[in-house]
Amino acid sequence: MSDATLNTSRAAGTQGPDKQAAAMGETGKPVAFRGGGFAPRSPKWVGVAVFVVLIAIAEWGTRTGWISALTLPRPSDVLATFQELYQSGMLFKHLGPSLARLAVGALIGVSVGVSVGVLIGLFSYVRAGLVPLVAAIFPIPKIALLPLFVIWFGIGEGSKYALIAFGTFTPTVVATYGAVDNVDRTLIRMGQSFGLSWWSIVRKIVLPGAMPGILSGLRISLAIAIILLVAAEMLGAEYGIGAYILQAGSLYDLERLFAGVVILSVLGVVTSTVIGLIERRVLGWRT
Amino acid sequence: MSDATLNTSRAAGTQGPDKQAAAMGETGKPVAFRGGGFAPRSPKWVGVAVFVVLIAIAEWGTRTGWISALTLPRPSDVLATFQELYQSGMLFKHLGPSLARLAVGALIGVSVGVSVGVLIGLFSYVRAGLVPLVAAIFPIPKIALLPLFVIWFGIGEGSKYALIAFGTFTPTVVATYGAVDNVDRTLIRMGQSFGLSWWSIVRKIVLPGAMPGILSGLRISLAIAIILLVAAEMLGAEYGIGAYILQAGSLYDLERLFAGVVILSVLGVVTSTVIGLIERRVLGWRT
Amino acid sequence: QGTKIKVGALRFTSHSGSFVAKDRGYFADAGLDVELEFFQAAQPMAVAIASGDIDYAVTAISGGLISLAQKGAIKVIGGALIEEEGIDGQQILASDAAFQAGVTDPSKLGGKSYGVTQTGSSFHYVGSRIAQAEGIEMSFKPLQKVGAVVGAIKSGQIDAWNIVPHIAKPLAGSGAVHIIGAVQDYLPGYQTTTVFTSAKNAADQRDKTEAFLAGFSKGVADYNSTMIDQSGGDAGIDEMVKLIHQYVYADRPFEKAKPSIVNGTMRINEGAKLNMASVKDQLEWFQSGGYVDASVTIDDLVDTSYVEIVG
Amino acid sequence: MDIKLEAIGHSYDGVRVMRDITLDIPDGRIVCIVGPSGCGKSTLLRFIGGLERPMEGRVVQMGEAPEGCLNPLTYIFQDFALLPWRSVAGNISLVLEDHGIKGAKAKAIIDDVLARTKLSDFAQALPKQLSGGMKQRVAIARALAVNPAVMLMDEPLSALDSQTRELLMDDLVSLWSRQPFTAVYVTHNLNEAVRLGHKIVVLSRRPGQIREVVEIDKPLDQRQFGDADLDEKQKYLWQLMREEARAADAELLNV
Amino acid sequence: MDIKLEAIGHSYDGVRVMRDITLDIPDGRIVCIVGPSGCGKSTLLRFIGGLERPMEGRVVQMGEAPEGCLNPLTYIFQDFALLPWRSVAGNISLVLEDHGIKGAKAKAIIDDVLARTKLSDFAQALPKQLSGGMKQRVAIARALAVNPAVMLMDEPLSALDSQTRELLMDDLVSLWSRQPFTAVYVTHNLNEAVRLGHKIVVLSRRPGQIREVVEIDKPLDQRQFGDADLDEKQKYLWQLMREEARAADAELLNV
Ligand SMILES: Nc1ncnc2c1ncn2[C@@H]1O[C@H](COP(=O)(O)OP(=O)(O)OP(=O)(O)O)[C@@H](O)[C@H]1O
Ligand SMILES: Nc1ncnc2c1ncn2[C@@H]1O[C@H](COP(=O)(O)OP(=O)(O)OP(=O)(O)O)[C@@H](O)[C@H]1O
Ligand SMILES: [Mg+2]
Ligand SMILES: [Mg+2]
Repeated sequence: MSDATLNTSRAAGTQGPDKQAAAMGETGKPVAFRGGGFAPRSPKWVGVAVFVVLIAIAEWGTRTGWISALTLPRPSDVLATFQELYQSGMLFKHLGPSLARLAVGALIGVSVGVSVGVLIGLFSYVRAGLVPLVAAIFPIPKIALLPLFVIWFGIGEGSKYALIAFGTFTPTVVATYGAVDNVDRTLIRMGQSFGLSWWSIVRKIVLPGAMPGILSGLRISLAIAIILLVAAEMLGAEYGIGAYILQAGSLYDLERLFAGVVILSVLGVVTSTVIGLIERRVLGWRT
Repeated sequence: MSDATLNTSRAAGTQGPDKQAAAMGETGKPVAFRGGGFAPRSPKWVGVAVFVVLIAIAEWGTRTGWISALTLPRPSDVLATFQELYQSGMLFKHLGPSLARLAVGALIGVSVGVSVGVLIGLFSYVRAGLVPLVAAIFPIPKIALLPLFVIWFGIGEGSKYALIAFGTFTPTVVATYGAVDNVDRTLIRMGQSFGLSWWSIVRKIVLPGAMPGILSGLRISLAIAIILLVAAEMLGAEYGIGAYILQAGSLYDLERLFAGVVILSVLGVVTSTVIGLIERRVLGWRT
Repeated sequence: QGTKIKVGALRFTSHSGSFVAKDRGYFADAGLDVELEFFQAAQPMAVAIASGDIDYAVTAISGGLISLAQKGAIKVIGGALIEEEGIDGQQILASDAAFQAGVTDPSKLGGKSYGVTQTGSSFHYVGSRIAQAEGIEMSFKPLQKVGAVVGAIKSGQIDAWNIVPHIAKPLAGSGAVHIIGAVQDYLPGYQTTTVFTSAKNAADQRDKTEAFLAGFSKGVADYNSTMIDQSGGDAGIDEMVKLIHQYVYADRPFEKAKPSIVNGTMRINEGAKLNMASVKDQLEWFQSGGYVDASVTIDDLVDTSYVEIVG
Repeated sequence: MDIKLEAIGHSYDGVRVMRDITLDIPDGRIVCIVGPSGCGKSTLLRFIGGLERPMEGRVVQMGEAPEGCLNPLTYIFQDFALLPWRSVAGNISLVLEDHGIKGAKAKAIIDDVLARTKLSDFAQALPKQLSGGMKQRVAIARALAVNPAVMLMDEPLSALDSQTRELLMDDLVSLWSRQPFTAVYVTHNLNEAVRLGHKIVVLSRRPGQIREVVEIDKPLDQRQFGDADLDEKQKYLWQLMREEARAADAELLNV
Repeated sequence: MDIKLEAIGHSYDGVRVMRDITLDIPDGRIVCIVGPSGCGKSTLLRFIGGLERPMEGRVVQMGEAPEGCLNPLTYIFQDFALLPWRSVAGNISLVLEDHGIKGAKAKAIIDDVLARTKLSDFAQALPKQLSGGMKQRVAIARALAVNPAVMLMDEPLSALDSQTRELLMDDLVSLWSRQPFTAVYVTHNLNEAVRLGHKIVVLSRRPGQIREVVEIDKPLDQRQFGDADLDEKQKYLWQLMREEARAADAELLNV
C-alpha cells in the first residue's frame, strides 16, 4: 500500500471502457450546460436596419403630418437639400475650409498637447505646475471665450485654428500624460539596466509605449474638434459647414440644418474609422 | 566531483568575510547608479505658484498697459466684480439655477447613459443597433441643434435639462459599455460555474466590475455638462452662470466674463475632486 | 490700386449699401480696394472692429458696441437703416397662440413674454420702449440666436417679438405668427443700424473714412432709388435683386430668393445721415438698464464730424 | 457520483483541438490531467463543468449528487476568480446567496470552511490584502462551501510561487485525507500530478488525445516531497512529454 | 570580475527590508538567492545592478570588466521585459544601438545570440507571437548580446509553466557549460536553485538576513532531474524555509 505501482494503459486503441460506459449509460445523465453569454457580437446589418427604420419613421411621420414640420424636417427633403448643395458645388466650397480648419487646428492642438503631455509625464516640476492649470482650463466652455478670441487672434483663419487647437489641447494633454504614466515601468528599468541614455529611453520605450493611449485620446480630441467647428465658424466665416449650419439655424431652415448636421456626423464617423485603421496598422503589436 | 557536498556556513555571527572584503577593497570600485527617474511627483506648492505667477503677470501687464484693456481684464477688477456679485446676492441667484440644471440634466443623461451602456454591454442586438447610432450622434455639436431644442423641449427648464442630458448621454454610454466589456470574463465564468442566475451575475459581478470605468467616464461627462451649461443657458435663461457669461460677452464686459469663467472652472475642479473622493471610497478594493 | 480696407457685413439686405457700392465700383471710384468680411452675428463684428481686423461695418447699436466705445476702441460715424413712415420697417409679431388668445395689438401684450436675442440687445430696447409706451410690463426671454427666437415664436413659447420685414412677412404668411404692429409706430425715426469704425480710423484716418462714406453713400443712393422709389421700374428692381442675390440667400435659386430680398427693403439713410435723437435715446436706455456704464457719454460713442446729423 | 467522458472531440474555428477522449472519473479520487500547452486541458475541464459544449461525444454524470450538495460540479480557477470588491466572507456568501442561504446558516457554513482552510482570522480582509496562497485558499473555501460532488481545478497552483505551492499541496492533501473528494486536476506540473493524483492522464499535443493513463496507488498522505518512487513516476512522465513540450513551446502563436 | 556586497541594509518608508548582507559573488559561478516572499531578494538584485542605492553598505565590483563587455551588469527580468512593438531582432538591436553598433556588426551579434538560444527562425517575429519560453529565451539572447560580465536574473523562470521551466533550465545549463558566465539568480524555486546554483544563499523573512549559504560542488552538466543528492539538498533547504514561508504567506498586505 505504501508503494506506488505503475498501471499504464494505452488509451488510443482501447475502446473498451467507452462501450462499457455506454452500456451503463441508463443511470447517467448528461452534464447540464450553464456557460455562454456575456459576449455580445454585433451583426452589421442591425445597425443599418436601425438607421433605415428611424429614417422611415421620420419620413412617414412628417408625410402624414403626425410629426409637425416644425419639429423635424422630412428626410427626403434633407436629401434633396443635400443633392442641391452637391450639385451647386457649394458642398465642397463649405467642406474645403472646414476640413482645412479642422486639420490645422487639430494638428496644432494635438501636437502641442502631446508634447506638453509627455513633458508632464516625464518631469516633476512640469507636472506639478501644469496639471492643475489644465484641470482648471478643461471645464471652460470655448464658446464663452469667443469675443476674446476675436481680440486675441483676429477674425481670420487664426482665431478658428486657435479655437479648435485650444479645444483639442486639453483632452490631448490629459490622455497623453495618462498614457505616459501607464507605460510599463519594467520596460523603462530594462532600458536603464542596459545603460540606454535618457533620450533613447524616451524615444524608444516611453513614446511607443504611450502610443495606444495617445491614439485613443485622439479619438476624443478629434470628436471635440468637429464639435468646435461650429463654434469656430461663428467667428466671421463665410464658408464652412459650421457657418452653413449656423446660417440655416438662424433662418430656421431645418432641411439645411439637418443636412449640415449629417455632414458633421459623417465626418465624425469617418475620423473615428480612420483612427481605428491607424491603430490597427501602428499598434499591430498589441495582443 | 560528481558528488554534491554540503558546505554550510552560518552567516549571522561570522563577520570574517566582510572584513576580508573591506581589506581587499582597494582594487574594487562601487557599482555605478543608473536607475531612478521616470516617476514624476508633484509637489503641491508648484501648482499654486504657477497660478500666482500667471495672475501676477496679468495684473502687472494690465496695470502698466503692456496688456491692453481689450485683451485681458485686470485680475483685481475680476476679483472686485466677483465680490460685488457675492455681496449683491446675485452670485447665488445665478449659481442656484445653474447647479439645478447641471444636477437634473446630468442625472438624466448619466442614468439613461449608464442603463443604455449596460444594455449594449450585455445584449448583441442592442449593441449592434445602438453603437453605430451613438457613434453618429457623438460628433454632433449641441449648439447647432439649439433652434430644434426650443421646438422640442420649449424654452423653459426642459430644454436646458435636455441639452445637458443629451450632451452627457453619449460619453456616458461609450464609457459604460467599454467598462462592461472590460469586466474580467473569468469572474463571470466563475459566477456561472457556481450556478448563479443571470440577474445575480449582472448585479453582483458585472455592475461592480464596471464601476471603475463608469466613474472615470463620469469625470468626462460632468466636465462636458459644465461646458454645455453655457449652451443650455442660451435658451431663454434669465439667471444662471451661463446666462451671466453670455450677457457679459455680448456687452463685452471682460471683468464679468472672466468672473463667470472662473466660477465654471472652479465648478469643474470641484466636480472632479468630488468624483476622486467617491472613487477612493467606493473603489477602495482596487489595488 | 486703391487703399485696401475690409468691410464687415452680415448676409442681410440691410447691408445692401456696401454690396452695391462694391459691386458697382463706387468704392473703387473713391480710391478704396474693399474686401467684404462676412459674419454670422453682429456682436463679433463689433469686436473685430475693435481688434482692427476690419475697418468699417454696419450694425445695430448694442450694449457691446457701447462698451467697446467706452474702452476707446470704436466710434459710430454715421447712420444706416432707419424707420421711415410709409415704408415697411420692423414688424411686431405675435405667436398664433397669443393672437388667438386676443393679442391682436401691442397694447394687449401686458404680462406676455417677449423674445430677444440677448439682454441689452436692440430687440430688448425696442421691446421695452413698446412696453413703456403702452404702459405695460412684459418679460424678456433671451434666446441668443435669431433662429432660436423664430423657433420659439412659431411654437408659441414666446408671445411676441420684433424683426425686420423680410423675416416677418414670410413668417406671417405661414400662419404660424401674426403681425400686430410696426415698430415705427412707437419709435419713429428709429436709427436701427449705424455705420461704425475703430476709434483710430475715425481720429487718424480721416481721408480713408471719408472715402468709405462717400462710396457707401453712393451705394445707398442707388439702392434707395431703385428699391424704394422704384426709379428703374421692375427691370431696375430685378437687376438690383440680382446684385444683392450674390451676397444674400446665395445658395437659393433666384426665384426663391427674390421675394425675400424684396420684402427686406427698408430705407437706408442717404449720405449716412445719423438720427442723433434716436442714438441718444438708445444710449439712455442702455444706461438706465445698467447694461452699460453710466459714465459713457454720447461723445464717447459718436464722432459727429463725418455726416449730417439730424434729430 | 462518477463522471464519464464519452468520445469527446472538439474544433475551434476549424482547428481540431482534441479528439476521441474517453475517460472515467471515479468517485472520491483525484484525476490529474497533464499535457503540453494548448493541448485542450482547460477546454476539456470546461466541458466537464458544463461551461462549454463539446462538438462530439458527451459528458455524463453517473448517479445523483449526494444530499446537501449545492453545486455538484465546482471550479477552482488558476487566477482565483475572487471578486475584488467583496471581503473573504463576502466572496463565499456570494455562492450561497443564490441558494437562499443567508444569515446564521450562511455564517455557520462560512466559519466552517474558513476554519478548514485556516483563514478564520481573515474573514473581513479584501482580496487585495491577501497573498497569492491565501487567495487560492479562499477560492478553495468558496468551493467547499457549496459542498461539491466533484471539484474541477484548472492549474490551481500555477499562479503561486513554488514555496507557496508546496504549502498548498500539503493543505490539499490534508483536506482530502480528512474528507475525500472527487477532483479533476489540470496541471502542467508533473510534481503536482504525482503528489496529488490517483490517476494521471497524459494528453498528447494538439489535437489532444489520451496518450497514456498512469495510476499511482500510494495513499496521498504518505506521499512526500522527494519520494524516490514518485520521482521515478515523474521522470517517466517527463520522458513521455519532453519532446511534445519542446515542440509545443516552439510554435508561433497567431494572436 | 567579482562582485562584493558589503554589509548592505535598507528600509522603505521606515520599514526595515534587509540588514547586514555581506556576500561574495565569484567570477564564473552562479549564486542563487532564495528566501520567502518579500524578504528583499529583488531589492538586493536592484542594488547589485545599480538600479537602486542601498541605505547602508555598498556594492563593489572587483577588477575591471573583461574586454568587449558592453554592459557589465545585465538583467534578465521575470516578465521578460521585451518591447512588444519590436521584433525579436529589434529587441536585441535596441541594446546595441546605444553603443553605436549598427548594420552588419549588429547583425552578426544578433545572429550569433539567436543561434545560441535556438531562435534563429524567429528573428522577425513579434513578442505577441511567441510562447512564454521563447520570450524568455529572447530576453536571454538580448542579455548575451551585450556580453555581460555578470547576469542578474530575477526569477527568470517563474512566469513559465513547469514543463517550459524544465526545458529552459536545460538551456541555461548548456549555455553555461559552453561558456561559463557569472550570475546572481533569484528564485523561489528550490529545485531551480539546486539545479543551477554553485552557491545557494538562503535569506530569512523580512527584514532579510543571510541565514545560511549552501554550496553545491557537483558540476552543472552532471546534475539531472531527480538526482538523489540534489533532492537531499532541496529537502534540506525546504526544511530551513518551510516555517518562514508559511509565516510570510499568512501576512496581510497593506496595498
Ligand atoms: N474560445 C476559444 N476560441 C478559439 N480557440 C480557443 C478557445 N479556447 C481555446 N482555444 C484554443 O484551443 C486550444 C486548446 O486550448 P486550452 O486552453 O484548452 O489549452 P490548455 O491545454 O489549457 O493550454 P494551457 O496549458 O496553455 O492552459 C488552444 O490552441 C487554444 O488556442
Ligand atoms: N519601491 C518600494 N517602495 C516601498 N516598498 C518596497 C519597494 N520595493 C519593495 N518594497 C518592499 O520591500 C520588501 C521587499 O521587496 P522585494 O520585492 O525585494 O521582495 P522579494 O524578496 O523580491 O519578494 P518576492 O519573492 O515576492 O518577489 C517588500 O515588503 C516590499 O513590499
Ligand atoms: Mg489551460
Ligand atoms: Mg521579487
